[in-house]
Order: sequence, then structure tokens, then C-alpha cells
Amino acid sequence: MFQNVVLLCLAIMSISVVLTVMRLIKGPDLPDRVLALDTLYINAIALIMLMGLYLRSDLFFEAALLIAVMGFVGTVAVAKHLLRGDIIE
Amino acid sequence: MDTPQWLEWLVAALILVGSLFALVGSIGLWKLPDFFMRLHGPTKATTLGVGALVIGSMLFFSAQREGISLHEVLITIFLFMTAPVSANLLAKAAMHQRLKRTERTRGEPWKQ
Amino acid sequence: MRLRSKWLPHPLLSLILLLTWQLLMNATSVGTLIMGAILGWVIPLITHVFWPNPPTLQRPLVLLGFVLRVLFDIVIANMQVAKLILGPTRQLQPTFVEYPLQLTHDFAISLLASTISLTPGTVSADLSDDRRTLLIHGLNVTDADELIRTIKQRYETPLLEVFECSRT
Amino acid sequence: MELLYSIMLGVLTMSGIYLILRARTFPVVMGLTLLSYAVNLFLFAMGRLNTGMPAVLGRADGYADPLPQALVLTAIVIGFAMTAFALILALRALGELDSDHVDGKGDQQ
Amino acid sequence: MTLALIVLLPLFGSLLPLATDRRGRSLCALATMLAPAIGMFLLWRHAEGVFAGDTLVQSLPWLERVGLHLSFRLDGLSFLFALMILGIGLLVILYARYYLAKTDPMGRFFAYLSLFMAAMLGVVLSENLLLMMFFWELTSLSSFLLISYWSHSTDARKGARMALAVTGGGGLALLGGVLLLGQIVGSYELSDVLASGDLIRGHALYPVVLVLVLLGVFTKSAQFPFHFWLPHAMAAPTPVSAYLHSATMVKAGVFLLARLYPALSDTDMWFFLVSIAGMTTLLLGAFTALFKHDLKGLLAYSTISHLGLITLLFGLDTELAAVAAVFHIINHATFKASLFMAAGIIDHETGTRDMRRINGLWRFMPHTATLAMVAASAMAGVPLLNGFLSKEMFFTETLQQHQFGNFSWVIPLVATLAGVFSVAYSLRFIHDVFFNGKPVNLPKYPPHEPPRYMKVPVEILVALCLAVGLVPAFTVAALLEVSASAVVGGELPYYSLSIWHGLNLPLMMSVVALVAGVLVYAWRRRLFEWFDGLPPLDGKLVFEQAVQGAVRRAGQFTLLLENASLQRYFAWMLIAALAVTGFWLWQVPSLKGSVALSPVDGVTLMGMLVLMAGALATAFWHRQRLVALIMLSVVGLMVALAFARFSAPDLALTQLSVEVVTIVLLMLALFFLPHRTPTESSSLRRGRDWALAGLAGLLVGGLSFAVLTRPYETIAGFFIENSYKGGGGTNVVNVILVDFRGFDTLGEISVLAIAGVGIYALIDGLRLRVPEFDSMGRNWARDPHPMMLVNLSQVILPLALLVSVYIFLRGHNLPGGGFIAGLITAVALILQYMASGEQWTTQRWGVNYHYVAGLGVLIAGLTGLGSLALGYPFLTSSFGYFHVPLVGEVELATAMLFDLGVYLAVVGATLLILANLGKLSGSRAARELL
Amino acid sequence: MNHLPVLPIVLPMFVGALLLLLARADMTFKRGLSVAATLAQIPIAWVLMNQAGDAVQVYAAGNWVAPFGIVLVVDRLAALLLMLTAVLASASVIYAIRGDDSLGRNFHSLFQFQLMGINGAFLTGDLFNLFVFFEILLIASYALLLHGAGSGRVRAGLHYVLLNLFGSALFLIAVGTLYGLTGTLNMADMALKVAQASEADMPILGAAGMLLLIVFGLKSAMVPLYFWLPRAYSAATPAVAALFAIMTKVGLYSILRVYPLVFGDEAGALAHMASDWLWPVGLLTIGLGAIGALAASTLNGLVAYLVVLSVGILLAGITLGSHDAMVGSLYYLVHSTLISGALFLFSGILARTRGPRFSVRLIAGPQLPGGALLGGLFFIAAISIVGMPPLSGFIGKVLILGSAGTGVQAAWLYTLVLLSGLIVLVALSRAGSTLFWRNDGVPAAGEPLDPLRMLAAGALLACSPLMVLMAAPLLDYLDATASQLLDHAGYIDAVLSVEAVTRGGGA
Repeated sequence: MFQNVVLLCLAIMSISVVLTVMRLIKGPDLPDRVLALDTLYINAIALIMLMGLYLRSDLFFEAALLIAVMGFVGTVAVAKHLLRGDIIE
Repeated sequence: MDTPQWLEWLVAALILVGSLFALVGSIGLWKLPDFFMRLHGPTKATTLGVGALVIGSMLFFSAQREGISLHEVLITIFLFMTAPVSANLLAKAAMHQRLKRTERTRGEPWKQ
Repeated sequence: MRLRSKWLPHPLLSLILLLTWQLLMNATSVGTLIMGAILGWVIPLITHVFWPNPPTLQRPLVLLGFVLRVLFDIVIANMQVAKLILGPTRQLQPTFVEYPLQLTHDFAISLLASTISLTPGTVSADLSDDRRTLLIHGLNVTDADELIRTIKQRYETPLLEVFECSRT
Repeated sequence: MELLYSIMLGVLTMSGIYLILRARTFPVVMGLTLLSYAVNLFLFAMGRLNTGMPAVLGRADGYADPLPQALVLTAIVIGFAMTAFALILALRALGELDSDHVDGKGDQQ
Repeated sequence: MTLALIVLLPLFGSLLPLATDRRGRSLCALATMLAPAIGMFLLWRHAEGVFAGDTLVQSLPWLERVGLHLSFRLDGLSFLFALMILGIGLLVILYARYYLAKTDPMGRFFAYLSLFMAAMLGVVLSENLLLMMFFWELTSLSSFLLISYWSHSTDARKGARMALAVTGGGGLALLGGVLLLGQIVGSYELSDVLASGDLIRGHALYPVVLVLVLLGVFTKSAQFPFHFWLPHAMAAPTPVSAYLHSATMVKAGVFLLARLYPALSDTDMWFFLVSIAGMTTLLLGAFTALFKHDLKGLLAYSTISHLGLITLLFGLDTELAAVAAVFHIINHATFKASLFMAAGIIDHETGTRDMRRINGLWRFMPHTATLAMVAASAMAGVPLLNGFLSKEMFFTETLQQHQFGNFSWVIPLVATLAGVFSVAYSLRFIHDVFFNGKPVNLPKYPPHEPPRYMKVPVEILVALCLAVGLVPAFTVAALLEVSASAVVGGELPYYSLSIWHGLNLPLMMSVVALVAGVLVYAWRRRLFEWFDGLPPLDGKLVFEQAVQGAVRRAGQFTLLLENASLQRYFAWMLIAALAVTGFWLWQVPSLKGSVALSPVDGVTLMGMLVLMAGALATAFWHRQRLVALIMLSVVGLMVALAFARFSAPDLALTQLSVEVVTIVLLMLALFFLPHRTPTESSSLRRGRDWALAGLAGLLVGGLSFAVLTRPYETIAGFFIENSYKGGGGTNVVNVILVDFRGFDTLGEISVLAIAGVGIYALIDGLRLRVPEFDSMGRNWARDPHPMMLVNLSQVILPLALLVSVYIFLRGHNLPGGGFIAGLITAVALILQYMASGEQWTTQRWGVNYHYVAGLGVLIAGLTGLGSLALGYPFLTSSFGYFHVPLVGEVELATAMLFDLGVYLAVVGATLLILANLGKLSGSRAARELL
Repeated sequence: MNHLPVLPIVLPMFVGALLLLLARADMTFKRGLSVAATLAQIPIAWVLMNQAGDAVQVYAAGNWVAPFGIVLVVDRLAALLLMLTAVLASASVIYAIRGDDSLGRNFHSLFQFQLMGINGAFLTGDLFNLFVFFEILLIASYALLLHGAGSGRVRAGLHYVLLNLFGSALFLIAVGTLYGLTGTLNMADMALKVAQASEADMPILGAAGMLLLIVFGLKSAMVPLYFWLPRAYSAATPAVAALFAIMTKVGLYSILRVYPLVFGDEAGALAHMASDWLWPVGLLTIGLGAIGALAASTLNGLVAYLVVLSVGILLAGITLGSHDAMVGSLYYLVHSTLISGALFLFSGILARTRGPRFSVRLIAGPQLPGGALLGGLFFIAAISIVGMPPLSGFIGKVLILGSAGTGVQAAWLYTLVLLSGLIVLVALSRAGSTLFWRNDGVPAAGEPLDPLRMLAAGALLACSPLMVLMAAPLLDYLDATASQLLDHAGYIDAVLSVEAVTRGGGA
């Protein structure tokens, strides 16, 4: 039963990812895309954690944590690029 | 180790809530008419979405193994710290790019 | 609370690191405590150059209350926002609000801005160059002054207490 | 799954190769990045596709072939170094030649 | 090894003139003469044996595998040639002593000359064909140096280059021929080759061998159509011409004909090839010689003609013809050497070689004139001189040949015609130069007799002409006998060397030639006019145009291939890869193997679709670079998820970190690069590219599918089994990295460190133009360091460091390790740079990342070295568990130390790369704040 | 325990890393360290050459035996190439310390890492490890190629880098496929596995093997993958270009190592699969190399094409496959590497002497100080590389041609080798006479001759006559090398029978 709930959650997250990717592709502007990318990172965290629950394995914690860190850095970099062009100045 | 039934139910509820909030965020992202409004969807809903998931996961793994598993909370803490900053930077970028906003928006963004 | 010294530049940070280490290790034992203590001591030593002007914490308990309040607000906010998003979007009233700041310390301002972003339907979009005004975008704001009042009362005041009571 | 995976690799490779065949440095570097993703996934798959079998002793019933994973790890890091070098070189070329062409046009020989 | 000594003496002797160059010209010349003089002496010591008909072979085994031995051979033929080379060589040295101007570096000249002499001696004395090739090419090279002696003159350079190209090229052909000969015979020793004539002639490759050998011969001996280099080699100083074009260089070709005569001759092919080439050359040379106004030009074409004569004689393929050929070799050497020397004297004294200006020299230099006239008469074939004798024999032989069937009369006719011209040009040499009015406008006036000793060589040679012509039986007979019999390789038939054979057809031919020759010369004005009206045909021009044309065409062709377009190169490489792999994949019976497919689940399907969409979007939108970049990072993220999905947490972590760093890097670069790519390639080109890309995708996908559906046995079991036992860790991937395959990792961090260093060097001194507007033409935002970001980055750094310590420490047993920890640290620091700027950060964090990267590699390496001390191989790990009070079991492993090296190298290299990029814009933020 | 086999890799690695730490140290010290470390390679290689004579030496890094760990394999061939690299590198580094090394940063460190990569590629017995060392030598070569920057270098370097990145991707795909089917990375073990592979797997192994050939072909500069080389090599700093002369040989070496072993006699349908392709490719490379040499407009461009040409000859020679052909090819390999190195160095000296206005473009230039000496040495180098006697090129060509037999192959090989010889002769004589003889009478604006640079170039050049004088022992060595190379079973046996050290000290 529990597995089925996790599967359901995975399905929900999949829809969520699809919506995000649709926004990513549609744009229309760069900030929209970056925002969608940021959201995609968050969705990825959710997916990873659900996968960990599904497999009953806690080996995915670091991956989730890292996605959080890296997603943030990536978003900051793009945003900075949009603002200033140069991200390390 | 067997997980108690009630805990499984609780975890299931939590992750379901989390997933649904994440979905709401994405729906917002897709549905809302301008960038500044879309900004609200993910930065909020997904924080709680992931937050609920994290709590669920914490409970689940604490029951799975000896001791408690709290380290997932770091993910949430981290997201709480970073999400506003991302949003802030994105908003700045959007203002810099003078993105169109829905006509009914009140107030003016600043010129960057 | 002047514990800062050459050898322990950020005691609070050290404590946070020690706690975080316990979290990371997912267990607490003598070993993890020792290791956490070592790390909590060494890392601030290395990184304090990047943090030349750390905030001074005046009333930790107020801060705790503040955190709990924010957490609570987040949960409520999320429900509200979810309703807004799922409902008809045409009725939403997005607004840019200029919020006059009382806080002066960088870190405190950041904390306030973050809090605003995390809570119901508001995002801090920008900070003026003189750091006196915060630009907030609200998803659905019917009364801008009401919003400013709420923020001031619920968040800025406690933060002022925590970080800057000596100065006000 | 294997078929799907292979199709994905094919699409990834195709996109990478198409970009590689462009006339400017930036798309080429992006193409190489895509290609290296494809290659890493390819190399990784040579240990076959396993679900829930990370090669950490005591954490699963079975273990995926760890060797390709180790190889991919090496390949990722090397690929990063190489991409970085190529990219900076493209900048250097921009500085020296005032052009980002790689097709022999756009700058005086 | 006296024979080797004869060759080696002048070789080393070439150092003597260099050494004595400064000590006076006479000493220099004398020193140069030392080696040939000793050589002569050594040769004389062997004379007895040679005249008794012995063949002396001295051999020193050298390179068995190559078939190259230091073996030398002295028989009649080589004796004759060695004699001529040394004898005329000595005379030329004496002559050159006086010929060379004070400004000409004499030592260098004599050194080259000695070198050439050695090479020439080597050619004629070699027993081993490969050894002969050695010297053969050396003659080309040393003659190149001699001809180009006056290298400041364009003619000398071009002439030398042409001579080298033609003779050197011929030499290469000859090399081919010789190698094939060696393959056929099984040995390169002449004795074996000469004894295998039938084997060679019967071999299927005989025509190839013959053609290749003849190419070598004809080019060297200036046979038509390769004759054109010789006249232009006249740009050399005259002593060189006297030496090279009388007795040595050009004779090497005919020497080879003579040498290989027993092995290669006696076939129709030989007859036709050799005789027709000889005949053509004979006539063409004689004809052209008449029209040359340049004294040396005349002699050059005369030389060509006489070489043709000798070649023709060998081509006639009878033993008597061979005798005549050898005889003419001797005679030609004597009179032509003396004539060149005489020409040199005239040139030397008058300052010109143009016969239209040099007239009536008899009055000024009667002595020289006499000598020249005798020699020229010998060249014309006037009776009582040596040229007459061999020419008679030649005429006789032309009449004996019937292989042309009904056209056999052509040969004597050509011979007579050539005789006519030969008389005419000889007459011109005599009359035009020494009589025929007065000199016209000479650069040096009045000319006078040269120094006494300059004439001595000419006198000696002319005396020889006379002696041989008058009393052949007492002078040349014995030498001719032994050398000719060495050529034919056996007993010679009867022949007579007497001057008077009675009134016979050959004599009539001589008379006709003489009379007609005089008549032709008398009508020369008309002929010259007619000749001037002919279209100019100069082999040199043709050659140079051919070379220049070839160079041009080669240039065009090369540019066609290498058009500096990377796209082209990529396409080539891709096509090559597709071709070779497609070739094999085509043969696979079924791409799908025996393993059943595993089921697809929805989430994975969705992830892969997103990944594919991202990849395609990157490609489609590559013109909007930032958009493409965002799509690229989607792909990166999905790849990481794929790794996680398929049981590779370590990979997922690494991929995530690397991807972010890559994106940051790309973004850094994008600041300076254009943000959009204009459409440049045609839709056809894009179509082609998509097709190529599609095929490549098919290839990779196909390969992957084929492998994934096939079973395999792997060595992985060993790693899983030994990971804990032997490596002390439970994370097998990490144990492989730091232990089983630590060597790879060591290399990999070296790559990172090198990349960092290399990039640092690239950035060093690079300043790029900072774009003033963003891609939409707006000014950049004012605030370089948003406050919230600055504050957050300060908080995150210690936390991130903590996390990297965590990831590092657990790496050995759980997903993580030095790499990932290093990348996290690096990313956290990069965040500082992004938030607060390069200058701000560098001021506070003055770490030289060179040191960090270098230290990392050193630590990892030293850890590896540690095991050496214990007698284990490099990189052997060890670990142990220690009980620490309160803390409990603690594992200490050298692998951890190794991983620390990895960590440092990663941090150092990554920051070396990224942090320095901030300098590219020249600390723009700091500038703006001012 | 004999640790010598690991030294040619580890020594430059340590020195390279140390030089990074000494980034700010005195240049003289860094130069001394670098030169000493490079020179030290010569005796190491010498001892290894002698050791390899007895048997194939196998060194299990990390004490993990084959096929699980990474083994270094020293046979005669590897030792020979180590020696070749050591000699070439010594000359290059000596040349460089006269100023070329300060044109950019960290030259010596990069140089040492470059050596590490090259030596590693020669020594390793593991396919993936070969990839790693390829990458080391590539990344170092990128940096070295760009040493001193300048537009020419950057343009050529960009192409070189990007092409090789693609090459690396192909390498990984090939290695991956091979692993995916054989389950091993050790070349010796892989040879066994390939020999036992099923019919259905054969074509896929073949495809992977051929993909590998493309990668090696890119490194070794064969048609149609050599296009990057001429510009890159002629743009590089002389010392670097000279060292690069060995780089194409790394590709050739890999071909020589992998194909006869893994896809050799025992490989069933795949036996000698590369030869069918390599033969025409080799011939084409000869032809295009010669044409390019004729068209070259600078001296170092010309030499770069000569490198291509020599690769073609070597490919053709290797493909002949016989023992004798192998001996000839190896001899020619040594010869062509050293002499192209010498020519690159000369070209550098000449460029400095002629001054930047003329450099080594093939146009009339100023009168050269010491022109006769330079010209003479160039002349010697030229005749050596053309393959004229009395120098090593001649023997090399005779050996290769002599081993071609008398069949169709021989016809092609003779034609192309001889014709290309003629073309190169014309090209070099044009180049030489223009550079040294044509001048506008103006004294050179460049620098005077530097004795140390001349020594470096001269030393390399001296190898050519030396290779003739010492031809007998050298050929004996090569003879044994070829035997060892063709004895696959012996190699496999030696690699797979290596045992782990169980007790310390190896007593």
C-alpha cells in the first residue's frame, strides 16, 4: 500500500515536472525559463526523495541536498548573468 | 525493522501533501499570467512541498533504522535560506529586463 | 555576549556547525561531538575573513519565537497561495509595494526580506540602493498599507529586538 | 527500458553532434558538453541498467557493476577539465582574433 | 680493406682543406690532393692483379638484416673509373687552385670536391648494390653543393636544385630497382647479381627493375628526356664542370649501365629502351650544341650528345659495342675535361663565355688555343686523335645492328648526322673563339695567357689524347681490355685498335661527317637565324614551370582539404568513424541480443523524455545562446537523475556538482561572447549536419542497445568481494577510485591540475572587451553585489565546508569522496566570488590555487610512494581500525590521504580556472564603484 | 620489488607538481630542476630497455593484479619509446630554457606533465588507463601548444583542442563497448575474451575496435584526421613542436599495441581487421603529406607535413605486418621522430636569427650570421628526412621497402614512397636554397646564434648518423622487439601471471 502511495506521488511529481518543462520551453522570457529551471531543481529533489522512499534507501539524501545547493548556485549564476553579464567580477 | 502501520499512513499522507504542493507550485508556474506572479508559485509551494516530503522521509527512515534520521531537515533549512534569495535575484533580473506584467498590477517596479 | 576573539571568532556559528554536524551524521555520540566541535572551531577560523561584520544576537528567545511564527505563517500561506493559484487567476490583484525599512543591519534586512519571500503571497523583489526601502511584489494585495503594517508588526519588530535593540 | 535508454542516448548524441558542426565556438562547446553527457551515460550503461542496486556494501540485495561507475566518474571530471579548457581557449581566441568563428571565416588569416 | 680506404680517404680528406683554408691557397690545394694521391698509390698497388684479370672483393659484414655490407670490388671497370676519378680529380684540384677567385672560399670548395670524389669512388668501387646506392645519392648531394657553390647567383641555385631534383629523383627510382633486384636475387652483392643474369631476365619483375634502373641511369647521365638539368649545372665553377661532366658525375650513369650490363642486358627491352634513348640524346645533344653561344653551354650539350653515344653503344647490346662504349668513356673524359678547363681559362681571362664576343683569341693566348684546338679536334673525331678511334668503332657497331629490321639503317644515319653536328660545333669552338676577327667588347681586355700551372692539367690531358690517338696499343689497350672484359663479364671477341682499317664504310661515314660538318659550320649564320626563329624550348623552363605549377596546385589542394574550418574536420572525422563502425555494425545479424528487455516505468519515461526534449531544445535554440544554456542545464540535471535512478549515487553527486560548475563557466564565457549566433549555414548544410548527427546518434544508440541486450561476464565481482577485505571501504565505487584503480585517479587529478594551470596561463595577459550593453541593448544593472546574496553566501560557506567534510569523510563507505567534496568546496567558494566579487574575495582569501592544486597532486602521489618504502608497488593502500577511547572504532586508511590529495587538487584546479576568470573584465565592479 | 617501471610516470608527475608549488621561485632553479628531471629519464629508459630484454616486465600498481588492477607493462617496444621520448624531451627542454620557457606561465610544470602523459601511454597495459594518460598528454599538449599564445597558436590550438575532445568522446564509447561485451579493461585479458567472443558479438566488438582506430588515427594524424596537425605544429613554440614529434607516435604506438594483441591472429572474424583500412589510409597519408610539404609556405609548416608523411610510411610499414616490416617501421619511427624534432628546433633557431619580419617563411630574407653552419646542419637534417644516404632515413626506407616483397603491396608502396621522396626532395631543396642562399644582402635583424639551442638541435640531429653507425646493435634490439611484439601469447602470459606482493620488502 505504502509503495502505491509513493508511486502515486511520483506520478504527481511527474505531472509537476511536465508542467515545469512546458513553462521552460514556452518561456517567453529568460527569467521565466530560469524560474522554471529553479523549479525543476526543486522537483528533482522531490523525485529523488520519493525514489529513496520507494527503494527504502537513504543513499539518496546527499543527492537531494546537493541538488538544493547546486540548483541555487545555478539560478544565482544565471540571474547574475542577466543582471550584470559578468558573474564573477 | 517493521514500520508501524500508523506511521506508514502518516508518512504517506505527508508525502502526498508534499507532492500536491509541489504540483500546485508547478501549476502556478504554468498558469499565472506574468512573471512576477509566477514567481510566487514555486518559491512558496515547493518549499512547503519539499518540507512535507522531508518530514515524511525523516519519519520513515527514523522508523526504518535504529536512532532517528534528522539529517533530511538540512535540505529544508537550506531551501528556506536560498529560495528567497533566488526569488530576489530573479525579480531583480525581471525588473532589469522590464518584463511585461499584467495590466492590473498596481505599483511600479523599480528601474534597475 | 562579547565572546568574539581571535580564536573563536563566531561562537554562534560554531554552535550551529556543531549542531549541523550532528544532523549530518544522523547520530550523536562522543565521536561526532568531538568531530563537530573540531569542525565548529576550525571552519569559522577559516571562513571568518568572508564575514567581516557578523550580526550580534541580542535576544535568542525572541528569535526562537520569531522562527516558530514564521514556520506557522508559511504553512498557512501555502494553503492560501494554493487556493489562489488553483482558483480563477483573473481575480488576483498583483501589486508592487514599497516597504519602508527600519532595520539597518545588512544581515537583519536580509533576514526580513527572506521572511517576506517565504510567507504568504509576497516576494521581496528588490532593496533600494540606500537600503531604506524594500520593494515587495504581492500576488494578491487588496490593501498595500495593511500589508506593510502586518509585516512591520509580525516580522520587523521582533527582528529589531533581536538584532538592533541596543541601537533603537 | 534498454531500448528507451538507447533512443535517449541517440537523441543526446545527435543533438551534440549537430551542435559540434556549427560554425562558432560556443555552440561547439555546448555540443561537446552534450556529447560528453551522452558518452558518460553510455559508458555507465555498459554496466547494464540496474534499479536499486547501488554498489555500497550492505545497503542492497545486489550490486550494480561498480567499475563503469568509477570510470564514468573519472570521465566526468576529465571531461569537465577539457571543456573548461576549450571554453577559455575560445575566449582567448576571441581576444586574439576578435572572432568566435571556428569555420575559418570571420577573421583575417 | 685498402679499397675502403680509397673511398674513405677523400671522405675524411674533405676535412683537410677546411682545416688549411686560412694557411694559404697552395697549401690548401696540396692538402686536398693528399687523399687522391694516396688513393692513386693504393690503386697502383692493385694494378697488377687487375691487369691479370682478377676481381678483388673486400667485404666487411655490417647490416645483415638490410643486406647492406661494406663490401668493395676492384675489377677492370672499377679500376678504370677509379683511375679517371682520381687522376682527373688531381688535375682539377691543381686547376682550381688558380681558377678560384680570392674571394671564393677555397676550403669549402675543396671540401665539397673531396666529398664528391669520395662519393664517386664509392659508386664505382662498391660491391654491394645498396652501398653503391649510398654513394650514388651522395654524388647527387655533393654535386648539388658544388653546383650551388656560388649560391648568391639565382642560376646556380636553380641549376643545383634542378640537378638535385632530377638526379636525386632518378636515384630514388634506382633505389627501387636495386631493392627489387635484391629481392629477386636474394642478395645485394654484385657478384651474386651479375651471376644471376638469367634469373633476373626471366623474372616477372624484370621490366620494372629495368625501367627503374634505367630511370636512375638516364637521369644521372643526362639522357633524353632528363638531359635538361646538365646545361644548367654549368652555373657551377668551371673546375666543377670539368670534373663532373667529363669523367665523373654524368659518367656514373653509364658506369651503372656497364656495371649491370651482364645482369640486365641481352633482351629486346634493354635494346629498345637504351638504344632509342641513346640515339635521341646523341642527335639532340649534338644538334643543340651547335646553337649555344655560351662556351660552356656548347660543351654541355656536346657532353649530352657523347653520353648519348655511349648509351647507344651499350644499347646496341653487342660485346664489341660495349668495348667501344668503354673506350669512348675514356676518350671523352680526357678531351672533355681538357676542353672544359680551356673554356674555364678563356672565361677566367676574358670575363665572358659568350662566343659572339670572344673572337680571335689566338693572338692573345696561342698556347691555350693550341691545346684547346687539339682537344676540340679529338671531340670532332679527327684522325690521329683518340676521339677518332672510338668514333670509328662506334660507326662500325652501328652498322652491325639489325634489330630494327628494315629500319636498321636509321642507327648509322643518326650516328653520321650526329657526327656532322659534332664536327660543326667542334669547328665552331675552334674557329669562333680563336679566329673569326677580333674580340667584341670583352669585360677584361686584353686577355692573356693564364698562370703557368693552370695550363698543366690541360697539357697533360691533351697529351693523353694525342698519345691514345697515335699509339693506342701502347697506351690504352691493356686498360681497355681489362675494363671491357669486366663489363661483358668474360672473354672479349677480337677487335683492333689500329688507326687504319682500310677504306670501309665507317671511314666513309667519318669523312662524310667531317666534310658535311665543315659545310654546316660555313652556313652557320643561316642556321642560327633559322634556329632563333624556332619556338624556344628550354627544359629548365618546363621543369620550373612544372615545379611551380605543382607547388601551386599542391597549395590549392591542401587548402581545399585544410580550409581552416573545424566543421570540415569534424565532418571528416565523423564520416570516418561512421564508415568504419558502420561497416561492422552492418554485419551484425541481430542488433538485439539474447537478454530480455526490462520494463519501462512512467517516471523514468518522463525523465528521459524531458532529457531528450532538453537536448533537442539545446540544439534547436543554439542561436539564442542563453536559452540553449538553460536547456543544457536541464539535460545535465536529468542526467544526474538518471544516474541516481540506475543505482549510481556517486555519479549523480558528481554530475550535479560538475554540471553547475560547467554552467557557471559557460555563463562566464557568454558574457564576452556574442549572445546570439546569426544564421550562417544554408538549409542544405543544416540538413547535411542533421543527417550526419542522426547517423551518429543511430550509431551510439545502436551500440548501446546491442550491448545492453547482450550478456557479459565482468571482473566486477572481484571488486565487490575485495572492496572491504582489501580496500577497507564499503563504497565499492570509491574504493575502485582510490585503490583498485587509484592510478587512473592520480592521472585524473593531474589532468585537472594541468587544466587549471593551462587555463591560468591562457587567462594571463588576456583582456577582453567588456560589453557595455546586455543582449537586449540595455545597460547592465547597477548593483554588482546584491546584498541578500552577499549575506547568504557568507552563511552558506561554513555550512558548505561542513558538508564537504561530511561528504569527504564518508566517501570510502558511502557515496561521496574527495571529488565531490572538492567540488562542493569549490562551488561554495565560487559563490563567494559571485556574490562579493573577485577582488573582494581575493583580498581576504589570498590563497594561491596553484599551490593547492600542486599540493593535491603531490599528496596523492606521495601517498602512493609511501607503499614503496614498505616494498609494495606504487599506490598500494593499507588501512587499519583503531580503537580510540570514547570515540570507538576509527578507520584510518591511506586511501583517505590519497582522497585528500584528490580533494585539494579538485578545489585548487577548479578555483584556478574560475576565480581567475573574474580578472578578464579587469575588475569591472571595483572600477565602477570608484 | 623493482619499482623502475613506474618511475617514468611518477618522476615527471612529482616534478610537475613541485614546480607548481614553486610557481614563484627563481626561474633558474625551476629550469635546472626540469632539465635534470628530463635528463634523468634517459638512464631510466636505458635500464628499462635492458631489463625488457629478458622478459616482459609487469608492474601491478596498487598491488592489484591484472586484470583487476592497473598494470604497467614494459616490453622492449615500450622501453624503446620511453628512450625516444627521453632523448627528444631532453633536447626540447634544453632548447626551451634559453628563453622560450618564459613566453608564458608554468612551462616546465606543463612540460613535465606532458612527459608523464606520454610515458604513461607507453607503459600502461589497461585500456581505460590509456585513455587517462591520453588525456593527460592532451591537456598538457593543449597548454604547451598555446604556450606564448598569439593568434596563430590560438587558432590552431582551438581546432586541435576541440577535435581531440571529440576524439576523447569516441575513445570512451569504444572502451565502453569493449567493456560492455568483454567485461574487462586489461588489454591482455581482453585479447583472451575477444578470442572467445560469440559470433553475434563479433561485429559489435569490431565496430568498437574500429572506433578506437579513429581515435588513435586522430592522434597519429592519418588521413582524413590529420588536418589539425600542420597548423598546430607549425604554430607551436619550437621546443614544443619538437616534443610533439613524439605525439603522433603515441597514436601509432597504441595502434601497434592494441590491434595485433586484441584483434590479432586469435580474434577470429576480427583478426587483423584494422589492416584492411590502414593500408590505403597509410598510402593516402603518404601522398597527402608529400603534397602538403610541397605546398608549405613556412619551414615549420613543411616539417609538420613531413611528420604527416612519416606517419603514412609508418602506417603502411606496420600494416605489412611481417617481422621484417616491423623492424623497418620501428627503425623509421625512431629516425623520423628525432629528425623532425631536430628540424623543428632548427626552424626555431632560424626564425630567431632571421628576425620576426621573415621568421621561417619561405621567402628571401636577410643575410644570416652563421648561415653556413645553420645551412649545413639543415642540409644534413634534410637529407636525413628525405631518406638519402648516408643517414638514417635511407636505412629506414630501405628496410621498409625491402620488407614489402614483390607483390601488389610492394608496387604501391614503392611508388608512393619513392615519389613522395622526390617531392620532399624538391620541397626541401626549394626551402633550403631560399632560406639560406637567397638574401637581400641586409644583415639579419634577429638574434645571434645561441650555443645551447644549437646544441639541443645538433644533438638530435647527431642521432641520425649515430643511428647509421650503431645500426647493427640497434637493429638487433629492434629485431628482438619485433619478435616480442608479435609474440602475443608471451605478452598475455606475462601480464596475467603477475602476482601480488605478499610480503613487504620483496625479499
